[in-house]
Amino acid sequence: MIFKVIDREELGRLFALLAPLGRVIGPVEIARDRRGEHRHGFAEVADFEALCLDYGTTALPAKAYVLPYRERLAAFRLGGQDWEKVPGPDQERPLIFFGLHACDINAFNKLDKVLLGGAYPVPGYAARRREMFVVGSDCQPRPACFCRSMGADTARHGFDLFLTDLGGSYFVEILSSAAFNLVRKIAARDPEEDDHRRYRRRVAEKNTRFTTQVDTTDLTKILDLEFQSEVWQQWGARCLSCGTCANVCPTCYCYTVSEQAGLDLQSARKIKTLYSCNLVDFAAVAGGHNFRPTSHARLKYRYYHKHRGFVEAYEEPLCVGCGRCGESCLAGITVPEVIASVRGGES
Amino acid sequence: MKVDCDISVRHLTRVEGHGNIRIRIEDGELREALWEVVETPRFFEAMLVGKRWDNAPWICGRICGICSIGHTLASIRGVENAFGIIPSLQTARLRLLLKHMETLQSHVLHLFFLVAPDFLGEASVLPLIRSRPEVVALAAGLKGLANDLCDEVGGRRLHPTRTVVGGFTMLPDRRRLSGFRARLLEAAEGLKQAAAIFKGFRLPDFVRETEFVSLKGEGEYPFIGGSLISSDGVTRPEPDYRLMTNEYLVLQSTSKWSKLSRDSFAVGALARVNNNFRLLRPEARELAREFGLVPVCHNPYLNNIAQLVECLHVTGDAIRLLDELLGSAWEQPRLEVTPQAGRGVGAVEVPRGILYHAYEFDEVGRIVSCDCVIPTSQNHANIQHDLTALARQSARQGLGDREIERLAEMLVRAYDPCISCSVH
Amino acid sequence: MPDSSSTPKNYLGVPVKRPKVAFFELSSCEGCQLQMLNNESSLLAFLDLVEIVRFREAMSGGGDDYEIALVEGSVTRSDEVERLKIIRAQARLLVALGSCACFGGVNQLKNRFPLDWVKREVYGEHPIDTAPARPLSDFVAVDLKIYGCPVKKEEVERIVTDLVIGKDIAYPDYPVCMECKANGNLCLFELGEPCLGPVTRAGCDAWCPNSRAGCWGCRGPATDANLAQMLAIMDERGFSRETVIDRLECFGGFASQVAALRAAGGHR
Amino acid sequence: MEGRLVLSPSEAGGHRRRTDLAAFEHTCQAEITSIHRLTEQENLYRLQVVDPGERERFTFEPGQFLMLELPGIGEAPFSISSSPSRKGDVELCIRRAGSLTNFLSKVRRGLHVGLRGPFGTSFPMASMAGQNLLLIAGGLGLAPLRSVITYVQENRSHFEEVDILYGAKDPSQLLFTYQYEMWQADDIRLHLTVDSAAGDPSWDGRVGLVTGILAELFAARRGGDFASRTHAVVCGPPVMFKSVCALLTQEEVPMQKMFVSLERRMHCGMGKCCRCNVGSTYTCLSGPVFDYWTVMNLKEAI
Ligand SMILES: Cc1cc2nc3c(=O)[nH]c(=O)nc-3n(C[C@H](O)[C@H](O)[C@H](O)COP(=O)(O)OP(=O)(O)OC[C@H]3O[C@@H](n4cnc5c(N)ncnc54)[C@H](O)[C@@H]3O)c2cc1C
Ligand code: SF4
Ligand code: SF4
Ligand code: SF4
Repeated sequence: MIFKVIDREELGRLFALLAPLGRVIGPVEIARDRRGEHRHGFAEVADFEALCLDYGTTALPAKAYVLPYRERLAAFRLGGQDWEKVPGPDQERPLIFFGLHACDINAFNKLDKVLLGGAYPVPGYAARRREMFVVGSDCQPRPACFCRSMGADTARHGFDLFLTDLGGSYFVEILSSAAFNLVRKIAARDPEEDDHRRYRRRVAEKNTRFTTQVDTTDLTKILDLEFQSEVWQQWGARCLSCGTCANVCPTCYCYTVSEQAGLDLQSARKIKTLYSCNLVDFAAVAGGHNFRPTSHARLKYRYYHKHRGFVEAYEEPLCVGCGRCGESCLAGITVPEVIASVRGGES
Repeated sequence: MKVDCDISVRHLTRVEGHGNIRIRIEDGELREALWEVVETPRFFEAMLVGKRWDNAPWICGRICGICSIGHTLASIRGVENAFGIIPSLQTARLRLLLKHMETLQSHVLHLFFLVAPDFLGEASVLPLIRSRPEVVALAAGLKGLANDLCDEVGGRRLHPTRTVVGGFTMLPDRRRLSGFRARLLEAAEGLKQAAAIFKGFRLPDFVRETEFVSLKGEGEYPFIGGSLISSDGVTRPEPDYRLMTNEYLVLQSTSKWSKLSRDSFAVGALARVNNNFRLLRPEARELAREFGLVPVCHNPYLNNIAQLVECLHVTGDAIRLLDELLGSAWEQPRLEVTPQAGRGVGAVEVPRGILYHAYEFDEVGRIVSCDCVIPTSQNHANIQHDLTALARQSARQGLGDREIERLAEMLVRAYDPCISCSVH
Repeated sequence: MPDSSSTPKNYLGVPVKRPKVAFFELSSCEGCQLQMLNNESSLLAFLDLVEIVRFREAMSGGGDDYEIALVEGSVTRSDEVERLKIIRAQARLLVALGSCACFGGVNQLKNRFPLDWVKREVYGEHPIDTAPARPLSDFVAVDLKIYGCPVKKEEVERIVTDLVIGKDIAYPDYPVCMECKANGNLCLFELGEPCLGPVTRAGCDAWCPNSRAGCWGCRGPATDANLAQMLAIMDERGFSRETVIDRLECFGGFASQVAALRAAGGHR
Repeated sequence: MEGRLVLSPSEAGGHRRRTDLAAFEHTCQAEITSIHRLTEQENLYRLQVVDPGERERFTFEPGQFLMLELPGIGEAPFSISSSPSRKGDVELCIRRAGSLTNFLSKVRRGLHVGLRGPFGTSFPMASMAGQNLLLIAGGLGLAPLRSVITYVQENRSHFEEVDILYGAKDPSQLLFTYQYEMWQADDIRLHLTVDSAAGDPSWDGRVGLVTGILAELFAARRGGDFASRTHAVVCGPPVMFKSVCALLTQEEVPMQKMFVSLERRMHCGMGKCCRCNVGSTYTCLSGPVFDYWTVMNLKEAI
């Protein structure tokens, strides 16, 4: 890896160089919440000044840009018993993420394993993912963050550039040749001993600030053991089955496919919509049988998929510990509390 | 000349709500001319009692499916007046813009979908889709623009979602808003074509002197709030609306009736144009003159023309508002609301005429009583008197059943009655 | 211009009949019907899909040979019951259009009070005929419900298209929150506003939350809605039981839940 | 930068979404050549892949399924019910159950449908060679099993004793009645049973559960190495395969030699939509055919 140091002012120039090359997506302020706190979200930004790099975790993840909530997979032209299928729209302009935190970068890395791997890579996702430029930025943990427990507090790959704020200047990690060429066009210098020290201090300091931990030791086995545990029922009683957790989760990717005939009866569409395993009919089949008819069975499944099945398949959980689901859950169901309760008194 | 005639129209079509016309002429003598309102009442005034203030605009908007925006705005104004809230200039502009687009939408719907078929000898707009596609396309274009802009400002074209006491829950997107400018200019052109089409229609020749009631314009053609005026010279402040409406009950109608200086009065586009002619935009005034519509005009069929004139007015004024809104930076969308005990009245000119919402609140902002006076209910008595005069005139002229029925239906339709609102 | 004679009479080779459709309205604001005319962009295609034989608000005359009756409004008077029964006898498919028809809509708010008081409050001693506002299904069999106050035109079009081609009709089982999040909204509770999104059936595309306005539940409860938790959330965030009841009872979809709440809490 | 952004470390290379989507969403068109009514609820659809090249390349194994799509109506998984040797001429036995299947009951022959697949695991026919076969089906379970049966017919000499045990709700629900004689002609024993024959006085066969037949069958052959030299294929509703497998286990048929086909909701068939997950196993990738040992170890499978 190549390291550089740039002055704060150079960031605007970096932005200006990137902006013409695609759609720049970055954190912006979207509202003041009821506690008066500034809330952020990802949005397309035309102007560097609109960016708000010093931001807490966004309420909604960046995934919608890469894995849209609704997407047309195909359109059909019909003519009697015959028809023609036209695959969905072509790719838009490349995506440039400016200011992604480590958890969100890691979330894409995890999604890659399912959506790019196996016999059937998902084309929309793959195309967007490959034509993408990521500028990462470091962050300060918030109370809900437990990315460290999930091993997602630092990004090792999945970005082109990663910025660490040294106060007045940025420590820059460069991971791609595209990024290297870009940094050459702005004023950057090689880091000195003092920069290294400041960088280490910044990272060490961050690590002391995590207040929420999740004990993942032997979690796959414990989940198996506690499959019948009644704590699931207690959480299930609170669950609204509203799908919010999946929608705010940067790593959830389940979906539903539906078809719709056009009003003219000569066309039709096939639509993919992101779904959530907590929704009532997620596992319902024709004829009325539902494999997970209760909210607790569905909620439990979500944990089994993320913290057991995915770990068995890919050696890591399908969770980056961003805390979004817990913060967004109106019923106050959080991953750390659920896992602690499943572990029982032991944690 | 001996003419017998027995007309009974049950559930008049191409109007909102349920009303019946009955005309009986024997030996050339008018025996009966009756405008009956049989709509079922929904009792909005009762259902709101005990509800908190924020329910009022949300529920009262549901009085009417055509002018839900007008009802919502009148209700909001009633609440704001009770709580002593004065909306910001930005809110006032946005509300007027929204109001204008409802006016355009509703007038176009009435003129093209409900009225035009009469003149083109069709039962509805459906055959026109094939026979006069350009007319239908023109109307759809105008209505589409108005509805789209309502969506942008009010959140929804029917039963708006963003309009609340104190302002708006959310402001329109500036980029999209500016995109409407070109469409509005185009609409102004479209309205000239519409005028050309209407010039080809022969409006029935019928005049009956009456009184016209509307808001009184102060420097601007009035739509939201202000004092009340009649063409017979009565003026009153907004809170004294009851002295203007004098509602009473009659057996032939589930809607209340109104009167002022005479047996009946009229509200609506014609009343507004008659009372505030000077304040119309010049191009709208010009259009009125081209149709021979100059104050005080007493031909009720010309209400259709007054609507056309207003379409042109609101389109031009919407461009002005758009420019003013885009010319200044967004301020916060809504003001804090602190409920207090008291009474408040909101008077708003909706497409069919002046509308009043009045509420009384207790200290925590719960509704103690509520009163809504709907334009169509103020028009019912006038419709009845017009109908009688028209039937008598027709009897004298010896017109046939079909012709009398047609004229009578067109007369009621000219008022663009919104019967379910009037009963609410 | 669509020409109905050239309209395809099949879908994937399965013969399709252009059904005769009639609109009717009982006690209502007629807004749901108007939504159909508010469809400027797709109106013509819609008119080509079905044959409208009765639409009093938009056309004179009209046949009685309709197959599909779209009935808007709630029942609030005995003559409406009679009309409804006649419609039921004729229609192959009776569709309740909008919240008034499905649940009683805002009209049922008057059912909170004794009928005599209601009449007196509005009409004084003047005689007036009215009954408690009720949904269509209290009087006749309803084949299909289209929820919403107002109905969502896209949904009506989808349902009518599916009816025409003979496809089963499906609604979302999940709550409004699902669509709200898909639209990228920040939750209204975060902004300090109440919202019934977590218990209300989706399908409106989170119309109100998209405007930063909380949901009032016009589409009725989602499948297996967790109302107990909804109440806990409202309590926890400081919204009074009155606020919650105001919203839950506004359109009548949560009538049984509200009745239980009132019984438990002594609210009027 | 030369205008193109490439996320390291993935290699540069043209990756246009549309062309790839065409592959992902590749639907091969097949024509419904005939529709045969089996019962009130089920039809047998004979489909022929339209493109001759594709038809030839189309291969599958018994137990695998297809995603069948009708534009604007829906897409759903169906087991292939015909012989693998017939390649792109496939038969699907489809029950009316919902949106797509109801519509399918109204279509006419000549219609083009979309097919994706074949997907999923299959019954390991080759490794069953030289053994006895117990083919046990309940209700619609006979549909996937029929593919196995045709395979056995075509390769009869590869297997020892073959028994089909088939149960239906009542006589009118029995599928593929017209083929029973041919199966028996190929030295396959057929044991039929129905839950109830109340509505059909002419029924002179068995009434009762398939487990009853199974128990008798084992009782007759007890003592030898029958159980250990037997493979079982069980297709049917969960309650049925659960009790059947329990009985087979009791009779000491090894769990790895019992195969079941699981049915779950599916929207992609490619391990992406997660709708078919059992615990955290994708039924569409690791299934639908599982050996019973695996099923026993799947949380929430039965
Ligand atoms: C591996 C496998 C093999 C199958 N083989 C057969 C067969 O040979 N014959 C047969 O009649 N049926 C079979 N089924 C069941 C068949 O898929 C469902 O009956 C069918 O999906 C119902 O679709 P629908 O649109 O008619 O019903 P709806 O209830 O309207 O379903 C809507 C959508 O839900 C999904 N869905 C609903 N039920 C099921 C289900 N049981 N399994 C998977 N997805 C479902 C589909 O995506 C479907 O398009 C099989 C299912 C699986 C998983
Ligand atoms: S499960 Fe929750 S904490 Fe984990 S990645 Fe998803 S949203 Fe974040
Ligand atoms: S705003 Fe309402 S609908 Fe949206 S997430 Fe929050 S509670 Fe759910
Ligand atoms: S958000 Fe709620 S109140 Fe608004 S339209 Fe949807 S269901 Fe109705």
